[in-house]
Amino acid sequence: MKRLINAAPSRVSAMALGILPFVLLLIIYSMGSDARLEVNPNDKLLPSFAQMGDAIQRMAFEPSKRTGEYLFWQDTLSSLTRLGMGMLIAASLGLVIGLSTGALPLARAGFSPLVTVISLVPPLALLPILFIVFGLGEVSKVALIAIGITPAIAREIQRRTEEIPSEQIVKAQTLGANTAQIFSRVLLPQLLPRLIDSVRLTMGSGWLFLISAEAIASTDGLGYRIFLVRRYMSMDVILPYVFWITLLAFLLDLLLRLANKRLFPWYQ
Amino acid sequence: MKRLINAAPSRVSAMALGILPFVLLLIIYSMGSDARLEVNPNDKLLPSFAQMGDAIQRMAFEPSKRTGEYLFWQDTLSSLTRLGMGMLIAASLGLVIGLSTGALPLARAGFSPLVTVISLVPPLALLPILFIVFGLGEVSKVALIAIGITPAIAREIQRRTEEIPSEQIVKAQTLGANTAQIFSRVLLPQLLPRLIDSVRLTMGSGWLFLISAEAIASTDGLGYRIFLVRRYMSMDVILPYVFWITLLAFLLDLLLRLANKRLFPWYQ
Amino acid sequence: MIAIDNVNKTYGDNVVLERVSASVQEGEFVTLVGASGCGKSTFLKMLLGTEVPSSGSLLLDGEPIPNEPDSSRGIVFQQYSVFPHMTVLANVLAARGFLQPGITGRLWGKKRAQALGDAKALLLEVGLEHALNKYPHELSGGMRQRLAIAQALLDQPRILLLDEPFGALDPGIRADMHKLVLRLWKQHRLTVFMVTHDLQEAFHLGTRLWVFDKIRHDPDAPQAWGATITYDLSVTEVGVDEYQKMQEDLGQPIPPFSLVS
Amino acid sequence: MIAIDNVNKTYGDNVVLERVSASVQEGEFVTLVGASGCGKSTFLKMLLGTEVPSSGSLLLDGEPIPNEPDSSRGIVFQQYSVFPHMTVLANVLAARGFLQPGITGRLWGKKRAQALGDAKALLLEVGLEHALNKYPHELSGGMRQRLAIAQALLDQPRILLLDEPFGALDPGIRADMHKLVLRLWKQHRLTVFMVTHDLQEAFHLGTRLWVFDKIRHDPDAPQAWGATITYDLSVTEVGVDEYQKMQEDLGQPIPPFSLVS
Amino acid sequence: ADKFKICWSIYVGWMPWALADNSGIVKKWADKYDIEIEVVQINDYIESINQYTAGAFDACTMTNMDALTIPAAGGVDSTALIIGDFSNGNDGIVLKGTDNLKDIKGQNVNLVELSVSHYLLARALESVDMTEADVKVVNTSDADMVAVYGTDDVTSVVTWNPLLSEITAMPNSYQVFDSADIPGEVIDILLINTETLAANPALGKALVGAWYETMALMEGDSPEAIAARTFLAEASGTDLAGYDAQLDSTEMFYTPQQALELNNSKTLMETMESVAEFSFKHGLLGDGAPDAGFIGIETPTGVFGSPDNIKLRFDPTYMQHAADGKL
Ligand SMILES: Nc1ncnc2c1ncn2[C@@H]1O[C@H](COP(=O)(O)OP(=O)(O)OP(=O)(O)O)[C@@H](O)[C@H]1O
Ligand SMILES: Nc1ncnc2c1ncn2[C@@H]1O[C@H](COP(=O)(O)OP(=O)(O)OP(=O)(O)O)[C@@H](O)[C@H]1O
Ligand SMILES: [Mg+2]
Ligand SMILES: [Mg+2]
Repeated sequence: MKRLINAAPSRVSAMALGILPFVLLLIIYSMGSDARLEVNPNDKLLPSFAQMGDAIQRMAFEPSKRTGEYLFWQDTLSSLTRLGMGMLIAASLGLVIGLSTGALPLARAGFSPLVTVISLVPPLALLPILFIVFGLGEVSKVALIAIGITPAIAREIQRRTEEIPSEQIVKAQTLGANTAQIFSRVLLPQLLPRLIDSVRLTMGSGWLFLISAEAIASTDGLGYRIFLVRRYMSMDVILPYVFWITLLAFLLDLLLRLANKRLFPWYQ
Repeated sequence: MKRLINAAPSRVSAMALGILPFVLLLIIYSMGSDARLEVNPNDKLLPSFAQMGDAIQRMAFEPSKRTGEYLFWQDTLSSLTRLGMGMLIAASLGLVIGLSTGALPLARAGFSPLVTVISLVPPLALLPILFIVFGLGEVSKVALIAIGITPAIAREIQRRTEEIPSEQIVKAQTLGANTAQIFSRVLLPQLLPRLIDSVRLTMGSGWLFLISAEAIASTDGLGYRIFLVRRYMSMDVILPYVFWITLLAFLLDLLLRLANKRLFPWYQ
Repeated sequence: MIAIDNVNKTYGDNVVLERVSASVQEGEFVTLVGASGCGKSTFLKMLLGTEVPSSGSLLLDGEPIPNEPDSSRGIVFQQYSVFPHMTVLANVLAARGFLQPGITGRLWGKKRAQALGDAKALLLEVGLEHALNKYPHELSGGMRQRLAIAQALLDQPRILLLDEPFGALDPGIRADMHKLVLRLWKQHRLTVFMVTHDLQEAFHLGTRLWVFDKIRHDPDAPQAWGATITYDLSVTEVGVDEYQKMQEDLGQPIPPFSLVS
Repeated sequence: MIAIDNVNKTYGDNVVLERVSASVQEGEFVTLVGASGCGKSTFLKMLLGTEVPSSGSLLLDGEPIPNEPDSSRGIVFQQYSVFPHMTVLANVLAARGFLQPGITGRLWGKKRAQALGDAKALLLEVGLEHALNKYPHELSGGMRQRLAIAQALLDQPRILLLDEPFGALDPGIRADMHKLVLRLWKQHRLTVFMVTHDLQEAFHLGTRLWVFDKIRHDPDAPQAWGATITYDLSVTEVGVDEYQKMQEDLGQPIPPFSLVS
Repeated sequence: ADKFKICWSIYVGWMPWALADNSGIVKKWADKYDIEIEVVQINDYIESINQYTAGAFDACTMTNMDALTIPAAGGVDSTALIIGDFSNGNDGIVLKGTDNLKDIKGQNVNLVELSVSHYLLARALESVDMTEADVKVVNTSDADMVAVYGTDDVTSVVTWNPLLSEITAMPNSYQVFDSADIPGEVIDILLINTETLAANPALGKALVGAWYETMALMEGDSPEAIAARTFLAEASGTDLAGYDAQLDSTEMFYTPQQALELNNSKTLMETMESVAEFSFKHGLLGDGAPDAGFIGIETPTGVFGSPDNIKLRFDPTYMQHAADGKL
C-alpha cells in the first residue's frame, strides 16, 4: 500500500469519483423531496423534478400570456447584458486605475489609498444613494456591479503591474521608450490576460451584485424573477433558475479561460 | 524632466497626494449636502455632518428609549460576532477541504469538481432553503457567511497547497514521514499564513453576506440597522454606519496582516 | 548493491531512457552528466521511487526498489529541499521526528534530547552551528544547501541522491560545498548519485562518471529514441586528452591557462 | 570617455560604494568581479542612470551621466531582459519602434521594412534566425540571453552594460555566448561593462578587470564602510601565479588538471 | 410637452398601473393633456418611496402610513391624489397552533418593522389590552416571510398578501386578526408632490383619468375584465384565481365616488391621528419632532397637528373632477 498522499486514482476512477458527490446530492434531494411531498403534497420547499420540469417548460418554452415573451430567455438576456456591461466597465476602469497606480509612483501616491478604502465599503449599503444618483434604469444596475467590482480589479491589476519585473521597464527605456510606449507596448499587453483572470475571479461577486440590484429595481432578469416568485416560495422556479445561473457562471468562466489561452499563448 | 514613469514624489508629498482625494470627496459631499438642505431643510438624502454627528451621539452614547441598550455598540457587537463566527467556520472548513483536495489526489478527484460547482452557486438565491434548514436564529446568518465563503477559501487553499513545491513532500518522505505527519508538519503550518491572507481577501464578501442576512431577519446588527432605517431614509444614520463598517473592515484587515507578520516570520 | 538491468522509461510517446544497465557497489560516488532534458533527473527519480521504470528492473540488494521514497534514500534537490517554515535546528530535528509513528512526529523528553544532540553535532559538521535559529530565507543559497544535506543525513540513509545540488550557487561557494560533500561521503560511508552540469565538478567529486546521451537519433522524431549511459568511467583513469575531448563534446569552456600562461 | 571621480553611494546608513575613481576609454571591455552584495550591480545602475551617486561625479564625455536610462546605454540583466509577450522578432523590432515619438511606437511602411531587415540581420548574427516567431518562454536560457543582447544592440548604443548575463546558464552554453559577445563587441565597437561571478569568464572576456572589495572593515558594523576598486588590471598582463592567488582569494575551485594530469 | 415620472411597486392595489401603462391608457390621457408620463415599476417597495422622496419621481404609490413617515417626514410636501383602496383583510396576523390573538403574548413576532404590519400589530395588541412590550418584534424581509414561516422557531407573523394567503394555506395556521378588523385604516394611495401638482394640474387630471378608466376596465366578469385581471395576475407572479383572492380582501374603490366617501369622512382624520401617534412613538417622525402633531396633516374635515408644517394633504379636488365627469 502506498501512502495516502501518493495514491493517485486512474483517469477513469478519478472521473467516477468526481461525479459521485453530484449523484449523491441528487439522491439525497429526491429522497428529501419525496418525504416532504408525502406528508404535504402542496409542500413548496423541495419540489419534485417533475414539478421543476413543468416550471421550466412554462417559463422557457411557452410565451408569457402577458407580454408574449419567453420569460426565461428574456430574463437571461437582460441579466447577461447587465452583467456583461457591468463587468466590462469594471474591467476597463480597474485596468486604467490599476495600471496607473501600479506603474506611476505619482498615481500610486494619489490614488492607492483611495482605492483601498473604497474597496472596503460595502456597496450594498449604499444602494439607495446609487439609485438616486444613477436613476432606476439599467444604468444603476450596471453601476452597482461596476462600483462593486472595480476596486477589486484595480487592486489586483496594481499588484500584477508591480509584479512585472522592473528590468523590463528599464530595458524598454534603454531602447528609447517613453512612458506612453512603455504603457502601450510593455505593460498593457502583459496585463490583459491577468485582467481576464481577475474578471474571472470577481465574476462571483458580480452575480451577487446583479441579483441584489435586480431584486430591488427591475422588471426582468434572473434575480428579479427569483425575488418575484420568492413571495410565493415557488422553489420549482427558483431552483432551476439557480441551477441555470450556476451553469451560466461556469460557462462564462470556461469561455474566459479559453479566450486567455487562445489569445495569449505566451501567458503561463 | 524625468519620464513620468520615473517621477517619484517625496515621502511628504506622497502623503499629501494620498490625502487629497479624501479631502476633495469631503468638500464635494458638503457642497452637495448644503445645496440640497438649502432647498429643503428636511431633506434626508445628504445629511449635514452635524446631523450625522447627532445621529451617532444618539445611537452610540444615549441608551435607546425602547430597550435601554446603546444601539450602536449592540449592533457592532452582534455583527462582529456573526462575522467572526462565519469567517472562522469558513476558514476551518475551507482549510480542511482545500488541504485535502490540494494534497491528496484521491480527495481532489472526489471533491474538487463539487467545490468548483458550489463556488459558482449564488448563495443569496438559496436563502429560503437555508432558513428552513438552519432556522431563523443566529445559526442561519452565520451559515450564510460560512456557505458563501467556504468554497472560495477552499479553492484558494487548494491552489496554495498545490503550489508548495513537491520537492518538500518528497523530502519529507525520504525522512520517513507518513501522510499524517506531512499534513501536520509540512503542509498545515505553511498554509496557515496563506489561510489568513485568504480570509483577508474574502472578508469583503463576508460583510456582504452578513449585511444581506441581517437585512432579512434580525433584531440587531449593523446591516439590520441600515436596512431598518432605510425605511424612513435616515441617511444620517446610514452614512455613519457605512463609514463605521469600512473602518471596521480596515481594522480587521490590518489586524490579520499584523498577525501574519508576527506569527509567521518566515512568510514572505 | 544496486543492479540496473535494461531499464526503459517512456512518458507516452516520449522515450526518455532506453536500455540503461549498470551495477553500483556500496560506497561509490557516481556523478551523472548529460545534455539538458536527457533524463538524468528521471533516472534519479526512479532510484528515489517517485517514478517507476516502464520496463526493466531496478534492484536494491536484490529486491525491487520500493516505489515510494523512504528513509533509506536521502535526497537534495537544487531548490526547495528544506522546510521554509522551520528554523535550521527544527528542520534537522524534524528529520528525526518523522521516524516516529504518530500524527505529528514531534519528539519529547529523552528522545528529543538525544535528537537535539545529534542535530547540533551534524549542523556543526556542515558549519551551521551559528545559524541554529534562523529561517531558511535568512540563509544564503550555500547555507541552505548545507542545511538540506545535514537534514538528509541525520537518519543515516544508505544512498544519497543529489540533483544539481550546487547548480544555483556562485562558483566561489561551490568549492566549500565540494569539500563538505566529499568529507561527509567518506565519513558516513554513503553511496552517492549526483547529477551535475559541470564536468569539472563531476570529475572532482565522483569516483565514477556516467554520461547520458542518445545513441540513436531520428531528426524527424526527436522523442522516438531515449538516452542511455554512453560513457561509464572510473574517474582516476581519465587522461588530459580524454578530458579535453569530453569537454569539447559537452561544449564547455577551456580553462584560461592557455590564455594567460 | 567615462570619468569616475571619487564616487560614493550610500543607502541610508549602508555605505555601499566608497571613493570609486577610474576612467575608461572608448572600446574597452571592463569586467567587474567581487563578493556578493559588494555593490557591483549598484555601480552598473549608476552608469545606467537608475541610481545616482550620493557624492562624487560620473561623467560621460565630460557631461554628467543622464539620470534616466536612454538609448545610448544598452543593458542585459541575468533575467527578465526580454519582453515575454512578444515573439523573438517583435522583441527586436520593438527596440526600433521605441525610438519613434508617439504613443505606441509601432512602425509602418518603409521604416518597418527597414527595421525588419536590420532585426533579421542581427538575429542571424546571434543565431536566432530559426526562432523568429517563437515566444521567449519557448526558448532555452541561452537563446533568451542572445535575444536580449540582439535587442540591446539594434539601436547601436555606445555602451553595453551586462549584469551577470550568463549567471543562470549551463557551463556548456556559456562558451558559445562568450564567443558571441566578443564578436559583437569588436564588430559594433562597444564599450562594455560586465559583472560576473566567474573569474575565468572575467579573464577570458575582459581587456580590463576590476575587483570590488572593501578596504576597511569594521566587524561590529559591517555596513559602515563601502567597497571600492581594489584591483584594476589589464588582463593580458596577468600571470599564472597572480591568477591562482586571486582565485583563492575569491574562493574559486582549482581546475581539475592538478587531479587528472 | 412636459415630462413626468411616476412609480409603483407590486401589490394587489397598485397592479392596475401595470395595466394602465401597458394598455396605452396612460398615454391616451397624457396625450389628451399634452404631457408625457413615464410609468416605472420598482420591485422593492421601500426603494420606490425613497426614490420619490429624493425627488426622482413626481408621484408614487404607497400606504397612508408610509406617506406620513417617509416623504412627509422628509420634508416633501405631498398630496394624496388618488385613494385607490383600503386593506380589508389583505394584511393579517397569523399564529401557529392557536386561533386566539391573546396567545401572542411573549412570542417572537416576525414582520417588516416600522411598516403597516407593525401598525396592524400595534392596533391588534391594543384590542386585547396589550402593548408591544408584551411581544418581541423580529424584523423580517417581506420576500422571505413565507420561507421563514416554514421554520419551527417562527410562531407568529404579520404580513400582507400574497404572502398572507401563502402562509394561511399552511397547516395549523390561524389568521387571528386582520385589517378587516380596522377597516379604512390601511389605505393605499397615489401620492404626488404638492408643488408639482400645483404647477401642473394637467398631470393630476391625466393620472386620475387614466386610473378610473383602468378601474372600469378590470371590474366585473366581462371577458375584457377577465383578460385584464389575468394580465395583472401574471405580472404579480400568480394566476387569476390567486389575484382575485387578493382582490377579495381589498376594498377597491372602482369609482371616484367610493374613494371620495372615505376621503371626506371624519374617520380618515381619526385614522391619520392614530397613525401619527404610532409613528411618533417609534421615532418615525424625525428627531426634531416634539409630539405626534409635529407634521401637519390636512384632510377635508380639518387639520391634524401643526398647521404651520403641513406636509401631507388629502385633497379631493381631482377625484371630484372624475366623479363629476369633468376630465
Ligand atoms: N512527469 C513527466 N511527464 C512527461 N514527461 C516528463 C515528465 N518528467 C520529465 N519528462 C520529460 O522527460 C525528459 C527528461 O526530463 P529530465 O528532467 O529527467 O531531464 P534532465 O536530464 O534532468 O534535464 P535537466 O538537465 O534540464 O535537469 C524531458 O523531455 C521531460 O520533458
Ligand atoms: N534600493 C536599495 N535600497 C537599499 N539598499 C540597497 C538597494 N539596492 C542595493 N542595496 C544594498 O546595496 C548593497 C549592494 O547591492 P548590489 O546589488 O549592488 O550588490 P552586488 O555586488 O550586485 O551583489 P550580487 O553579486 O549579489 O549581485 C547590498 O547590501 C544591498 O542590500
Ligand atoms: Mg534535471
Ligand atoms: Mg548584482
